[in-house]
Amino acid sequence: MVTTFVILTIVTLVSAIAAMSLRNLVHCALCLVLTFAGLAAFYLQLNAQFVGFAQILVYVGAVAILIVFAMLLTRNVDSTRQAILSPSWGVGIVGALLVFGAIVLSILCSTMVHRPALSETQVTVLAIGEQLMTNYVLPLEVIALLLTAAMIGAVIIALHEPTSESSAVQNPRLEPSVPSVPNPAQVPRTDHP
Amino acid sequence: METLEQIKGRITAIIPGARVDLIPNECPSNQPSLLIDQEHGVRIAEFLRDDPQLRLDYLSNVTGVDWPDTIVKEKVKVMKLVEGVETEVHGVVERKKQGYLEVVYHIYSIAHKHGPVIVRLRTNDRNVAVHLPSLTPIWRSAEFQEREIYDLYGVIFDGHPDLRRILMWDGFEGHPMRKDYVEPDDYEYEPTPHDEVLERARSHQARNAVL
Amino acid sequence: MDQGLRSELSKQGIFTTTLEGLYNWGRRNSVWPLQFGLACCAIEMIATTMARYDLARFGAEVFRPSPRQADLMIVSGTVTKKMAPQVVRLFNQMPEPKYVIAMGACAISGGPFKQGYNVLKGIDRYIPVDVHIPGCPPRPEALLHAFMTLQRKIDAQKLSGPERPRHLNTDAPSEFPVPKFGPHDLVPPYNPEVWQPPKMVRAV
Amino acid sequence: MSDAVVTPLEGVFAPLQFPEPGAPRQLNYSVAPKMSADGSVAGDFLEVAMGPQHPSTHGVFRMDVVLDGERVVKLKPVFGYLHRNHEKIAENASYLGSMPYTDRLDYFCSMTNNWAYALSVEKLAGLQPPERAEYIRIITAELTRLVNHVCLVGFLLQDMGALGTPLMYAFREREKILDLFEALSGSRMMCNYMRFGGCRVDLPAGWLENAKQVVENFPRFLDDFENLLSANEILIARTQGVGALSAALAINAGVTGPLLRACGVNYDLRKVDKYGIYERFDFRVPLGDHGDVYDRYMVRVLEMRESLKILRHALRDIPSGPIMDPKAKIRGFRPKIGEVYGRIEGPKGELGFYLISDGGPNPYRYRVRPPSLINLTILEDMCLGRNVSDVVVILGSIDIVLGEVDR
Amino acid sequence: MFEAIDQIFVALKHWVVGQFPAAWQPLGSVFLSIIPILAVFPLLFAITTIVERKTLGRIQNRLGPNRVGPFGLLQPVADGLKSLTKEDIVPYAADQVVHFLAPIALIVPVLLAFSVLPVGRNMVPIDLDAGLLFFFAVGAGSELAVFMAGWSSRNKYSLLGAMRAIAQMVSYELPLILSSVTVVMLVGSLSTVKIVEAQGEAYGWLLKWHVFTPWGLAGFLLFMIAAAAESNRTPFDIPEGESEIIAGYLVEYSGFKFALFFLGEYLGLFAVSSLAITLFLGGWHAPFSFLEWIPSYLWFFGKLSAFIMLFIWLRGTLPRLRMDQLMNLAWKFMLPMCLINIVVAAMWHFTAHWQFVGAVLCRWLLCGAAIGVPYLWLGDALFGEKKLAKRTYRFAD
Amino acid sequence: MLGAGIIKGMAETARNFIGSYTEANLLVTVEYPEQRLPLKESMRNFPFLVFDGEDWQKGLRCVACQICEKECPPQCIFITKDAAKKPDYMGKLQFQPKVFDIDTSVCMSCQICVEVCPFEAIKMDTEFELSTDNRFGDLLLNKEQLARSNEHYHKIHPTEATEVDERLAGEKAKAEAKAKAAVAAAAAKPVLPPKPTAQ
Amino acid sequence: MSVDHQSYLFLAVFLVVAALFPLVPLALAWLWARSFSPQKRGRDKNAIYECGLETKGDSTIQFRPDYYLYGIIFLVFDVEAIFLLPFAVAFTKLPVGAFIAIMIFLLLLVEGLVWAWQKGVLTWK
Amino acid sequence: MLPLHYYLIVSAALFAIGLAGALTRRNAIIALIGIELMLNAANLNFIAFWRYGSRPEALTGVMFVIFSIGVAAAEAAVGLALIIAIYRHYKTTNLDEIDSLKG
Repeated sequence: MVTTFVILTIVTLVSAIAAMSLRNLVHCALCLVLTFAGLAAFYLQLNAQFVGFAQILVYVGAVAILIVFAMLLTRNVDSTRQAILSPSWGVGIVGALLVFGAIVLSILCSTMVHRPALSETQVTVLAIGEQLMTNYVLPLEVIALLLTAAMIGAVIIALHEPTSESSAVQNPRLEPSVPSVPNPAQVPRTDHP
Repeated sequence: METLEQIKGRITAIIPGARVDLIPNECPSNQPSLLIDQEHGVRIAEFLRDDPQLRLDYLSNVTGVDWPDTIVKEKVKVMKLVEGVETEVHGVVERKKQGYLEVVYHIYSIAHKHGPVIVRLRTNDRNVAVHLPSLTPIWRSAEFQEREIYDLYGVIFDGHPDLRRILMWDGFEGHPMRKDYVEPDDYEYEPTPHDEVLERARSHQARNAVL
Repeated sequence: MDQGLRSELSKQGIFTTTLEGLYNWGRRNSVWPLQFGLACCAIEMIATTMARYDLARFGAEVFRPSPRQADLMIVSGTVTKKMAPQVVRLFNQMPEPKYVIAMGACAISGGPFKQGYNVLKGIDRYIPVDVHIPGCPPRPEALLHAFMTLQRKIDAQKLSGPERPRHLNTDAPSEFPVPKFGPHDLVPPYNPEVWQPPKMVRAV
Repeated sequence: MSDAVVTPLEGVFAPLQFPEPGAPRQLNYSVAPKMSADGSVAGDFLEVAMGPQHPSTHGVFRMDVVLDGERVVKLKPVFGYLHRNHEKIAENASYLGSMPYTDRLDYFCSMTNNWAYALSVEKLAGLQPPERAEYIRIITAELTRLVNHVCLVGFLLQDMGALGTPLMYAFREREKILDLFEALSGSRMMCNYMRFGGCRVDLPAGWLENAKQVVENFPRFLDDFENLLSANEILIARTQGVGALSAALAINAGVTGPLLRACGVNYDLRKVDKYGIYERFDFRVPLGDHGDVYDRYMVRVLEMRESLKILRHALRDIPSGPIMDPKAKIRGFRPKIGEVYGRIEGPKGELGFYLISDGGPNPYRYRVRPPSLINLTILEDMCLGRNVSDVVVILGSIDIVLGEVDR
Repeated sequence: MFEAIDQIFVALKHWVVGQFPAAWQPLGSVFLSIIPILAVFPLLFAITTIVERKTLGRIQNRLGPNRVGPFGLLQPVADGLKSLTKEDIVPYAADQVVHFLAPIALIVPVLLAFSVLPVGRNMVPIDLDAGLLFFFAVGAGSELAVFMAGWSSRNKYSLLGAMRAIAQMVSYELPLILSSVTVVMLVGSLSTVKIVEAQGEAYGWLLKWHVFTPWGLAGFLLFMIAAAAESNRTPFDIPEGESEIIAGYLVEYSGFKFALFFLGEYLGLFAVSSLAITLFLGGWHAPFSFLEWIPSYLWFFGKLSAFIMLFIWLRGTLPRLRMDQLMNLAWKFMLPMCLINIVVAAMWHFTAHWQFVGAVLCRWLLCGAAIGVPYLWLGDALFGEKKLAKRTYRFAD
Repeated sequence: MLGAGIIKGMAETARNFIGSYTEANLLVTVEYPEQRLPLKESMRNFPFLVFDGEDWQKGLRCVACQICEKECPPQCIFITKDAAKKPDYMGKLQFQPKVFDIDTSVCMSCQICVEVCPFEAIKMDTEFELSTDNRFGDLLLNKEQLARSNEHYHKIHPTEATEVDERLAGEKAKAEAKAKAAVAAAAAKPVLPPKPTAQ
Repeated sequence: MSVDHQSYLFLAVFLVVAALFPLVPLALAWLWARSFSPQKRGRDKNAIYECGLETKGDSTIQFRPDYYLYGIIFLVFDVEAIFLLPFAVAFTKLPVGAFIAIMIFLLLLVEGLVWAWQKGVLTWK
Repeated sequence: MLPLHYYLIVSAALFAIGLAGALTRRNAIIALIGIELMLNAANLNFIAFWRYGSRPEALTGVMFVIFSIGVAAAEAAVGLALIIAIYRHYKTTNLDEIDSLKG
């Protein structure tokens, strides 16, 4: 149990650090995938099977893909030359460490840490479904609204408004050298000197 | 279809200053052609295409032809200083006849289903004045064929939208279809060599050895 | 040489022979050609893969479009000087072990077009050819015959020793220099390491 | 296609429209990327070289494509990778010596190439092939057309990713016709069969019966072929509306052959020039209305059916008699000074030979008018704004053979 | 007797596990479940390659490989040996690590997907409560592997192929999930074992396979189309579209890595086919109750072989779709159809209590109309304003 | 309806699949090394030199006139004349080739050498299994490798060979008749020798 | 040990074995290359393949936003599937009201889909 | 069963890593990934607390995480869309540059 936990912790945290510190963006994304997978494993270990697999399905299957798309869409031309960290990186690191310290301190000081685990309950998908459709119907509808709104919003933001230039692409050069002039058979060209 | 004489007459009537010559063809094929001048080339081509009686809307074939400089021997009397005395001597003068590059257009009409009308354009010489008007703006089918003639013969077509080498690579020098083009000598070895090839190969190998 | 060493060597020999047999058998029966046609012979090459001749019987119908997955380059047709660098580069980009069949007169020697200024007089000036098929174009059966010739050649290859083929030899070059375009000709006109014609003495 | 509506054709084509005379060709690159000084493309575009080794460029053809995503914004055909100096070699060879080289121009259609060359030389030298030879020429030429079209359809489907099944069926039938050619000329592809003033050898015994059998069986194969393809939704979706070409542009760009007829222009040299003895045969010229890839495909399929009609007729009527013009001679052939342009309707379009004779044993100028090359002129126009998958299909529908494009 | 033959492998496994010391029994059981997967499905891959080549040959009127070993059956062995000894080229410009990891990243999730597929009665490696979700979750991993392969090669074609692949797999994953939701609705479980068991009841002599219902039939067809697209099979082999982008994301792969991609793709095909069998075709159940004596695993692999043959047949017949058509099909046809199919499945459930005469026919008509009308409508609208049609041609004399 | 055409196409491939087991004309593969298609009588690949009789050196029909060398479009024939002459089939003394090489790596099988040869000495072989890894050794054929007997010619092109034999026999008979007539004429009135026939 | 933990043990072991499964032949291939057939690199050999030409231009190019738009819609529907699956499992045990609730849920999302369809987002350009 | 604080500390570490990344990296996408990590760390907390809570059968933690995943997905979609829109405008994803370019 502990071994599993340690392995998972190492995988998750190391890949998380890598995801935050690697220079190559796509490497970051791939490490992030590993982090997500590690988290999913934690969920499984905590007997939340459905959440674990949902985590993989959504984060690995969709969010990671979206991040990768975004990375390929925004080419960082000079990422190899520039520093990857912002000038105020020291402040950030220190801040993060402070936060980490504070949380750990409070965890260790709290009484909860010694709370024993309860008996292993089977969380079936059926139970989740029943809960979802009874107690959580309102949040469900709200989340649908949120997702729809997010989708529409994101699409509007990301949608490249077709400018006049790119709208002309539809059928560009099919007739370029043959502009429509009246049939020369009917209009004899005698006006030329 | 009208005869070439009629076409020639109409061209010279409509386009002032245009010079059109009739080039006869005696062989059984009987395909005479019109030699048109460079300045009015495009205008004449346009006339041929748009004239309602001709409507030569379809340019089928564009050919480059190389007519190298020829040496015409003529017997002339020349005054020459022979031993201090100027005397009249019968001599043979080799007069150089200026060669030229020629481009031949075979034009048909799809609308009237007649043709061909054969039109020729000639450059002034083979080295410098190798410019001819491009007929690509009139008939797009000339685009690749004129590029090919530029590549293989070295005719520069003014007004061509994209005059680059087409068959040979970009760094290639010379125009290989010209009659005087010397091919790179890579017959160093042949199992069935003819004598002259063998001779050439020997010199080539010697040159390679030096290099 | 003492007895033990000899028996050890013979044991190794048996092992090597089995391995060599297996290796050659595998290579021989799974020759994937590069999907690459040059000229007229390419059509006969395609005809060879088609129903009547069916190159697939030999397990060789897997024409791979990428050189990375191909074993055999069938130089099927005239190699022009403009094309030669590309052919050599494609050959270089194929992983070892790789073989070349020069199909047809043009690929071997320039063939009927050898008098042309833009025609390479044989692809073996730049890359080593394993099997030559004369003919213009060779019949599909001739290509099948050449394929079997190639299989026999693979069968005879040694896994070790001085006679081992190029790809097993560390000292052999990894690739063949790609010729450059010169003003009239390719530079260099041939690769002397590959192209070593015998001196032809004509008794006239 | 049995249910094709046959409508009488009155106006041959829509009124033609021409560019403003004298104006340089309008190259509408408004969609194209800006070029920097060194010729490279500026901006976020992908420059891809498709070819010279590419599965669907039908040989060593290259298209320098600039892509925006997958959409083509610029396409430059690059060829010459098979420039074998055919014209130069022919200018140094005897008239007869060039005949086997014409086989290697368009290596699917050696018979029609032979015929075009022989026809030109015959015009130049005033030779007249005897009637039997004319029949043989028509039979072989139409068989060639079948071979070419059926293979083209196979390759087109190959380009669409059909994994070779249509191509296999096409080659299955091609082999039967090649057997005929081999029995006749001794070689499967490079027939070298026609001679100035006739044909090289007479038909061998039993050839006509074999040919009749092949021709009789061919319609059944075509039916099967069309069952496999013509109604296939994927094929229709991939081809209809793709690479459409207007009649005016097609004529102006010198497009010939099935491509031109797919645009609705009735121009078939077999009808227009009436070369050979095509006048005697009753056949129709199928015409498309949209000029897209599907029309090109269908026009070819329908043309095959018309060719079969000609073949049936010719195989029935072929007379006996000599096969060579008695005036013709094999060695020492020197036509008079002059020039000629002869052309025939090859399977790919107008195949012409332009010859200048200076009275010597070899032509002074020998020029091939390659239909494939000229049909390529409008490749870019058809491909711009479409995606990569369409490019290969459009290229496939043009039906190029690099031996002919580059010569 | 039949029962014993049916359970022979299960009994064997239990017997072997019993031989282990008690502490090692769980692990032994795990390995005894893994080994068959690793043995059977790669072997099936090898057999499939030769069968595919021979079948395609027959479709194309030729023989196919027949010279290596008896009937050419050793052909895959030769191919494998060759791949193993082939040089492995990694371009200098490539991202070496990702390039190396990509084939492994493809194989691992695909293999994992087999853990929830029941191949026979009591023959499932693990029976997860969220088994179906697990299957889709690991399936998502293969998308990333394809992207890794294409991106790391630094090749333009492979990048194009990778983008095509992701777009395609992403688009077809939704129909895949949504078409199986219908089954889940009526079975009431995500467990693959329960889904198979639910199809074991019989109506007379016909079993209650889901494909024998209107929503099941529609769902099955939708699932099959999505499955073909997910596993990059013709007519959806766009990411590798040989004639367009050489070999797509595989362009720069040589040697055994290339073989691994091939293996991964075929294993993916087996996995989705198996899932289709599990969801719609009764899993390891026989179609008729009187045929239940045939061992269940034979039924399963028989169905799988039929699926493989179907895919080969499709591959031998159809040309490839274009990218925009592919996307249109996914988003404008498959996705709405799947959503409608969910409603139809609900209708089927809500009408289950109908008892009157001809109730079955009424249910069929109702559900059939509910799925058929949108099919015709969406299918017609699929090609947008440019209606595709058979054309007529003019002839000039 | 969407999908109908696809089903039609699949029926067609299924028919071919099943047909490849049941119908002979739908499995067209010829398993080459074991099975072979009969070669067409007119098939041509590379030229060979015909000789009459048993001894190839004596019976070689070639008279080294070098017409084929000149006419060969790819110039793959190389001939040098031997100073020594040998009698041809009519007994007339003719030149013979000292070297007669054909480079099959260049030959384009166009058959023009055969067409232009006035002596029926060079004909086309049907052998095509010539692939080799020895480019210079095996592909350049010399006189000895090229020589094939007239029987071989008869075997591969029976109709053509018979015609050729008949023609040659006719010419020989004609020449003999002429010679006989000349002899007779000479015997009758020995004035002028007969003009050499221009052949 | 519970059923689930046995399953997770299986998954963990299988994960390792599945990773080893491709690695073993790759290692074999590497061993073969080491002992017999040396890996030889070359400038051209290890260059990027581009139809036989030297590759030019950048291959890490910016892609069109279309991919991203599809990605967004996919993400949203993927999340929807997460909610749909538990519903589906419980479907037979739920009242009709729950079905109506999920229909509203679906309709909201379908509305987004229809909007995107109308907007032309689903049209591949 | 492991004690609860193990998971909490892992979660805290993950949160800190995400925070550090979000604060220090110049690239907007990486910053977004950092935020994503922080969200996930919170999810881990939810699950852990639920698992060690008094009424695991109430499924509150699971529900929370499921909805949180939905919200995170929406956030990622909009966030990345914003980055793309910004990139299209400023041709950079560098946060500092965007900062200095605005206006």
